[in-house]
Amino acid sequence: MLEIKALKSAYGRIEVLHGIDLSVSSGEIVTVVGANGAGKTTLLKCLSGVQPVIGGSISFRGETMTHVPGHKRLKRGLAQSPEGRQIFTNLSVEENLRLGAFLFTDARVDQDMAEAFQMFPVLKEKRNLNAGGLSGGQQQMLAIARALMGRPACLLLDEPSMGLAPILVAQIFDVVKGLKALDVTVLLVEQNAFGALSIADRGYVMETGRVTISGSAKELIADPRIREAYLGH
Amino acid sequence: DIKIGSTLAMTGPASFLGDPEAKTLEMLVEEVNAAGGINGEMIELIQYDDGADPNKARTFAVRLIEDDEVVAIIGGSTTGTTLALMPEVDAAGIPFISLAGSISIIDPVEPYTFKTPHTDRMACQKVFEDMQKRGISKIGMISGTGGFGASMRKQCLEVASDYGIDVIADESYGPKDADMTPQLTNIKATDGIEAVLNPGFGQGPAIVTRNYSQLGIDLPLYQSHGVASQGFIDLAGNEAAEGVRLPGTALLVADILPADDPQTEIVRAYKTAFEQKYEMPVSTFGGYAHDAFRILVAAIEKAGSSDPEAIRDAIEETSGLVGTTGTYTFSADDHLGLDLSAFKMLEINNGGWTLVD
Amino acid sequence: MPELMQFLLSGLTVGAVYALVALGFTIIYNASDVVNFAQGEFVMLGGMITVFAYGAGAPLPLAAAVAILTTVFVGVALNKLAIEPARGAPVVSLIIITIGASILIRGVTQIVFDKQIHRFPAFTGDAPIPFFGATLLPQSLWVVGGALTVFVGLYLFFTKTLTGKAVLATANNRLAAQLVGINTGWVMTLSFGLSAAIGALAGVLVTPITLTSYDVGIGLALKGFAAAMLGGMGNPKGALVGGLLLGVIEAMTAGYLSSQYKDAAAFVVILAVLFAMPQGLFGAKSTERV
Amino acid sequence: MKLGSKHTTLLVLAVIIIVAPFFFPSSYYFRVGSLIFINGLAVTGIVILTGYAGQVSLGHAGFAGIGAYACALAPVYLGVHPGLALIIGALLSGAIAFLVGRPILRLKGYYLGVASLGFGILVAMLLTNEAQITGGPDGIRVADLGIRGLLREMGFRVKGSELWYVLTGICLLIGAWLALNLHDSPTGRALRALHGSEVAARTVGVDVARLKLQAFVISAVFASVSGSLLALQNRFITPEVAGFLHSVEMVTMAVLGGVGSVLGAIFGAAILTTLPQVLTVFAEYEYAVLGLVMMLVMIFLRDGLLPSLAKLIKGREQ
Amino acid sequence: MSLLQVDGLGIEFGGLKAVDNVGFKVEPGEIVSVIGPNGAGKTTLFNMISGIYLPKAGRVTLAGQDVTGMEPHLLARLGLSRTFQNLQIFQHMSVLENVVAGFHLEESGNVLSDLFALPGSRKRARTVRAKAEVLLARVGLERAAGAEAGSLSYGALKRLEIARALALSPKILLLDEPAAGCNAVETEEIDELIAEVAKSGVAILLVEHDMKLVMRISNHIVVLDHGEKIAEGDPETVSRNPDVIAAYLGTAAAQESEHA
Ligand SMILES: Nc1ncnc2c1ncn2[C@@H]1O[C@H](COP(=O)(O)OP(=O)(O)OP(=O)(O)O)[C@@H](O)[C@H]1O
Ligand SMILES: Nc1ncnc2c1ncn2[C@@H]1O[C@H](COP(=O)(O)OP(=O)(O)OP(=O)(O)O)[C@@H](O)[C@H]1O
Ligand SMILES: CC(C)C[C@H](N)C(=O)O
Ligand SMILES: [Mg+2]
Ligand SMILES: [Mg+2]
Repeated sequence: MLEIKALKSAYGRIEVLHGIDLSVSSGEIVTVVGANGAGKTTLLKCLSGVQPVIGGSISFRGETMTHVPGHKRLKRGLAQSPEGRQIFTNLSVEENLRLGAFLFTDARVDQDMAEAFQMFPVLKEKRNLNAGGLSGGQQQMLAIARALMGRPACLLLDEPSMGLAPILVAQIFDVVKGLKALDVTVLLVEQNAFGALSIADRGYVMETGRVTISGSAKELIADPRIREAYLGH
Repeated sequence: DIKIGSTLAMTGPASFLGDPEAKTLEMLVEEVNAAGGINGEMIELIQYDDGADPNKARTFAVRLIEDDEVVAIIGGSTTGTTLALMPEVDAAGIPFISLAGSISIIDPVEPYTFKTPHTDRMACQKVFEDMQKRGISKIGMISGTGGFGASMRKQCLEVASDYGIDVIADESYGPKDADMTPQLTNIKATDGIEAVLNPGFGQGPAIVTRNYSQLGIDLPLYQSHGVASQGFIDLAGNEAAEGVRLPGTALLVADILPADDPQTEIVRAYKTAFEQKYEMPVSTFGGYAHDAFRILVAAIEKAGSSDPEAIRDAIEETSGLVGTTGTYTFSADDHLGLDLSAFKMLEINNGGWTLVD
Repeated sequence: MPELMQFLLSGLTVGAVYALVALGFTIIYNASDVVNFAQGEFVMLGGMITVFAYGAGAPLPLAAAVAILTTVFVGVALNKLAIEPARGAPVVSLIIITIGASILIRGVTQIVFDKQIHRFPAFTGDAPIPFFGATLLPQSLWVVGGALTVFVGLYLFFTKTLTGKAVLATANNRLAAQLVGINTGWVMTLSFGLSAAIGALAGVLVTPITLTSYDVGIGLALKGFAAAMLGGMGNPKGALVGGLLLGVIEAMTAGYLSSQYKDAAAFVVILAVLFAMPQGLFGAKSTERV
Repeated sequence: MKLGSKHTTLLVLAVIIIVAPFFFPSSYYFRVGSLIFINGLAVTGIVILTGYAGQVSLGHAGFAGIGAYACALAPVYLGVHPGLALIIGALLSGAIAFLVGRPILRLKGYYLGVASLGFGILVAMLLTNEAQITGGPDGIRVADLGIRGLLREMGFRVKGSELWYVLTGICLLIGAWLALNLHDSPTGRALRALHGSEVAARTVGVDVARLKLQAFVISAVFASVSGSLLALQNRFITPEVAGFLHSVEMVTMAVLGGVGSVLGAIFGAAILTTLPQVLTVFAEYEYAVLGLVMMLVMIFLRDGLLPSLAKLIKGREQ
Repeated sequence: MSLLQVDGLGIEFGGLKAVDNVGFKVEPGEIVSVIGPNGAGKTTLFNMISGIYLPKAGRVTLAGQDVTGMEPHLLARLGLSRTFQNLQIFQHMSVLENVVAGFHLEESGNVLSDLFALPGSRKRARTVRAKAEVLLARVGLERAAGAEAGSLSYGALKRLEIARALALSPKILLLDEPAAGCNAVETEEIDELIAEVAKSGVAILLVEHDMKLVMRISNHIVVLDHGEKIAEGDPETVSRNPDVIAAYLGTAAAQESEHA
C-alpha cells in the first residue's frame, strides 16, 4: 500500500534521511523505532508532504506521491498525528475535531466525532474550551482523534503514547490494534518500542537516517541488538 | 548648457503643489529650449522629488549644488523644505527661488533666497481688508495643522488687530482628517461670530467647506490662496462652495480678466499651454513655478552669463516683471517683490470664479 | 444638547470609516498573523478607480464594481506574487513586504492616475438629514450601514462556516492545517481577495465624504490599525467597536477639549485600554501551555 | 573569517568608512554617507530592541525627535552648548523611555507596536502643535556645533559635509561597538533568550521586565543621538523627524538588512538611504521601483539582505 | 524544616478546579514524583510552584520562606529551577548558548559593564562557557553544542532543557516529563542523571508517566486526580493502591511497575 524507495530528505543543506526503503501493506501495522534524532519524525513529515523530499520516491496505493502537496494527501487517504501534537491552540476542542474532517460535510462527521468523544471522554468534557488550555496528554489525545476524523486509509502516528498516562497508553495501543479491523493501515513511530512491537506486524529500526534492521515484530522483539539498544532492562 | 535644478514635493502630502510645479517647469524649459535657449545656450533642468521631506530636500540641494553643479535652484514646494535647504544655498552662493508661502523665508532677507508666492501674512491682510469692507469684526478661524495652515494662522492672529478684527474662536484639524463638523459646530455655537476663515491646503478646506454647508452655517466663509484652483470647487461641490471668498491670483480668473490688465496676456498663455499639454486645469501653484522660472530666465539673460553670483544680482534687480501671480520688483531688502495689489479677492459663484470689486 | 448629538454623529461616521478599514485587516491577520500594511491602499484603489471609471462615463454602480474587482485582483496578485513565494519567512519580513507593496501600489497609482485629490458624488445626494438638532449626510448612513454589513458578514464567516474556521486554523498552525487537508495557499488567496474587496468597498463608500487621492492609504491604514488593536486584533467585533469608539473619541475631544490634540486623545485612550486589557477590548487571549 | 563576530564587523565597518571617500566624486557623497551613518546609528538601536530582544517599536522616531529638538531648543532656552544639548537629549530620551517603557513593554507583538506608535505620535504632535516653543510644522533652526570654526582657528579648513562624514562615522562605529559588545554579553544573551521563550528566560532568573526596559532605554538613546546628529548637521529640523514614517523607516531598514545583526541592519540603512538617491533616475517610477525592491529583497532574502547573502555564500563554499 | 513545602494549593480555570487543596513536602536530596492521569493538574501544580501561575489558594514555602506567587526570576535566585512539558527552547540560539543562558544569575552583571565590554563581563562570560560545555556533555549533547537549538530532534531538546535547568545550580529541580520522547535506553540515562543530581543534595520534584522510571527512583510519590491528592507514599504502597490503579496505572501497567 505504501512504498518508500531510497527516500532522501534534508534540512537546508544537511541531509538527514540518507535513502530509506520501507513498505507497508494494506491493513498492516508497521512500527519504526530509533534513537533521538534518527530521523523518524522527518520520515513521517516526508510522507505527509510537509517536508521536502530530495531523492527517492513515495508511492501510495499505487500512485506516486513524492511531490503531491501536503494538503492533498489526506484526500488520498493519508492522515498524520504529528510530533509535538500541533493542535489548533486558539480553536476549541470541537473545532479542532471538526477541522480534522475538513474534507467532509456528510453526516458521518458527527458520528465520527461522537466516536472520538467516546474514545476520549475528557475531550467531550472540554469540547467548547480552547484546545490551548488542555493538558499535555489531553492535547495528545486530541491530535490522535483529529487524525482519525480524516477517515484515513493509512494513519501515520508520531509517538502517540508520549505524555499519556499508563492507563491510556494501553488504550492507545488497543485503539491502534482495533484499526486493523477497520482496515486502516498504520505506520507507527514509537519510543515505547516494547508496546509498539507488541501490536505491530512488522518493524523497522532507524539509525541516523538509515534503516538498519527490519523484520517481523516477533523477530525484532527477540533480537538482542534491539533489546540492548531500545528496550532496556 | 545652463543647468538649473529643482527639488519639489512631486509626491507626498504636498504633491498637489509639487506636481503642477514640476510639470510647469518641464513645460517651460521645453518651450525656452525650442525657442533657442537663453543667450543661445540650452537649459538643462534637473528635477528631484523631495516628497515634502525637509531632510531629503536638503540632500537634494547638496546634490544639485555639489554633484550636478547647477547655477540656480527653484524649489521647496513647502516652507519646511525651503527653510531646510536655505543654509545650503547660502553657503554655496547659489541663487534660489522658493515656491513656498511663509514670510519667514524672506524675512529676514537672506542674500540668495527669493520667493514668488504671496506671503501668508499678505493673504491674511487681504482677507481682513475684505472683511473690514463688509463690516465684519468678530470671526472664527479653523486652520490646518500642517505647515501652511499653522503658519498662516499665526500670521493672521498677529495682524488681525490691525484691521480691528477679533478672532473669538480658534479651531484646527489634522492634515488627514476627514470630518471637521465638531470644530465647526463649536464655531457655530460661539456667540457673535460674523465670518469664518480657513487657512490650509489639500483636502481639508474642501471638507471644511462641505461640513460648513452640511451644518447650515450661513456666515461668510473665507479660504486662503492655498486652495486657489478649480480643483477646490470640484471637491467642495458647487453648492457648498457658493459664496466662498479667497485671495487669489489672476490665473484663476484668466477668462474674465479685462483685456487691458497687464497680466491678461501672460496668464492666458500659460493657462492654454499647460492645459493643452497636461489635460488638467492650471493651479495657482504651477503659476508660482512659472513666475520663478520667468524671473530666473530673465535674470540669466540680463546677466549675460550663467555665473551664480551674476544671476543672483540680476534677480535682485528684477523690476516690473509680469507674472501670473503679480508684477515682481525685487530689491536688496525685498526678495518677494509683490505687494497686496497683486492679490485679487475672488468669490465662487455657480462653480466658477468671479472678481469681488 | 444638539452639539453632543452632532459630535456623536460625526464620530460615528468617521468611526465607521475606521471600522471598515479595521475589518479589512481582520481576514488577512486571521489567516496569517500578518497585519497587511497595504490594506489602506486597497481602500485608496477602491476610491481612485471608481473616480476614474466614473469620470470616464461609467455609471456609479458599475464604476464601483470595476473598482472592487480590480482591487481584488490586486490583492490576489499580491498574495500570489509576493506573500506565497515568501512562505515560511518571519512575520516581520512579511510585514515589510506589505509595506513595500503599499509603496509600490501608491507609486503605480500616481503614474496610472494622478496626484490630485478627487471625489465622486454621494450615492443619494448631499441634502443634510436633520436628527435631534444635529445634521447628518445621507452618505454617512451608507458608510455606517456598510460597516455593519461587513461586520455581520465577517462575524458569520468566522463563527459559522468551515471555511472561516479553516482561515483561523491556517494562521494558528499552518502545518497542522495542511495535515487536515486545508489548502493553505488557497486560504491565503481567499483572504487577500476578501480583504481587498472589503478595503475597496470601504473606499467606494467613504470617498464622497473623505475625498481620495493616491496617498490616502497610509493615514487610513494607520487609523484602522489603531482601531483594530483597540478592539482586539482579529476579532470582527473588536474591529467594529474599536473603529466606532476611536471615531467618537476623536470627535468628542475635538468638540469638547482641543481639536489639535484629538489624535493624541485617541491614543491616550488606546494606551489606557491596553494597560487594563493587553489584548484589546475583545481580543482573544491565546492560551499557550508550558 | 566569521561574519558577525565583533572584531570583523567593526573592522569591515571602519574600512568601509575610511576607504569609501577615495571614490567620492563630490562632497554630495559625503552628505549621503553621513546620512547613512546617522540612520545606521538609529537602526543599531533597533537591532538591540528588535533583533536581540524581539520587541517591535513603531514609535522610536519619537526619541529621535526628542534628541533633535533638544539640540534645537536647549541652546536657546538653557544656553547650553549644542554638543551638551545632544547629551541632555540622550538623557532625556533615556528617562522618558524608562517611564514610558515600563507600562508599554508589558504588551506584546502588535499591541506593543500600537502603543509605541501612540507614543511616537504624541511626541510628533507636541512638536507640531506647540509652535511657540518648537517652531511648529515649519521647523526650527539649530545652533552650530562649532567644530568647523574651531578647526578653522586651528588652521584646518574642512568642508561641512566632510566634517560631518567623519563625526557621524565615528559615532556609528561607537554605536556598533556598543551593540556588538552587548550581543555576546550576559545581558545580550538574556535579551535573545527572552526573545526565544519568555517563560524559560524567567525561570533561569532573567528579570524580563527589567531587561526589556534596559533594551528599550538603550535603543531610545541610540535613536535620540541619531536625531541630534541629524539636527546638528542640518542646522534645521522639522517635526517629521519624530513622525510615524520615520519610525517605520527605522524598522524597515533594520529588517531589510537583517535585524539580528548589527552589520546587516547598518547595511539596510545604507540601502534605504541611498536607494531614493539612486532611484531618481527613474523619475516618476521612483516609488514604484522602491516598493518593488523592498518586496523582492524580502521575498528572496527573507532573513534580510546580509544574513541571507551570508547563508548563500556559506552554502556555496560547502 | 523541609526544603519545599506546599500547603493547600489550589487554582481554577473558568470554574474548573485544576488543582485543589494539594500539599506535600520535599527534602533536600529527595526525589518526589507527582503522578496522575492526564489533566490531573500536575503541570498546573508545577506552574504554581514555579511562579508562572498565581495560586488562588494555599502556600508555597521554600527553605522556610513564603514564596507563594513570587516571580519566577526571583525563585530562580532562591535556587528553584525547572523544565517544561511543552518545550521552551531559545530556538535561535545555539545549543551551547541555551545552556549558557541558564547561567544567567551567575554571569549577569551590570548592563553598562556589558555595553562597554569591561573586563569583568568578559571574564564571567568565559568561565560560564566552560561550565556549560561540561553540562552539555553530561546530557550527551556535546556534539551538538554549535548547532542552532531549533534544529534538534525532540528527544535531544528534552535533554537540552535539563542541562539548562541544571545550569542554575538549583537547590530544587522541577522536571515535567523529562523522559517523554525518549526510548527505554535513553530513559535509563536520564534516570541515572536524575539520581546523580539528587545524590549531590538537590531536591527533585518529578512529573513523569514512565512508571518504570518513577518507581525506580522516587523516594516518595504524590498522586493527583482531578486536581486532588488521592494518595501519597513510597512507590511500593502507591503502586498497590487500588484507587491509583483504577485512575491511573491500569492493571497492565501496575503489573509492569511491580516488576521494575
Ligand atoms: N528543523 C530542523 N532543522 C535542522 N535540522 C533538523 C530539524 N529538525 C530535525 N533536524 C535534524 O534532523 C535529524 C532527525 O530529526 P528527527 O526529528 O526526524 O528525529 P527523530 O527520530 O524524530 O527523533 P526524536 O525521537 O527525538 O523525535 C536530527 O539530527 C535533527 O537534529
Ligand atoms: N491555562 C489553562 N486554561 C484552561 N484550562 C487549563 C489551563 N491550565 C490547565 N488547565 C486545565 O487544568 C487541568 C490540569 O491540567 P494540567 O496540565 O495541570 O494536567 P497534567 O496533570 O499536567 O496532565 P498531563 O499529564 O496530560 O500533562 C486540565 O484539565 C487542563 O485543561
Ligand atoms: C499655497 C502655497 C502658497 C503654499 C506654499 N507652497 C507652502 O506650502 O508654504
Ligand atoms: Mg521525532
Ligand atoms: Mg502536564
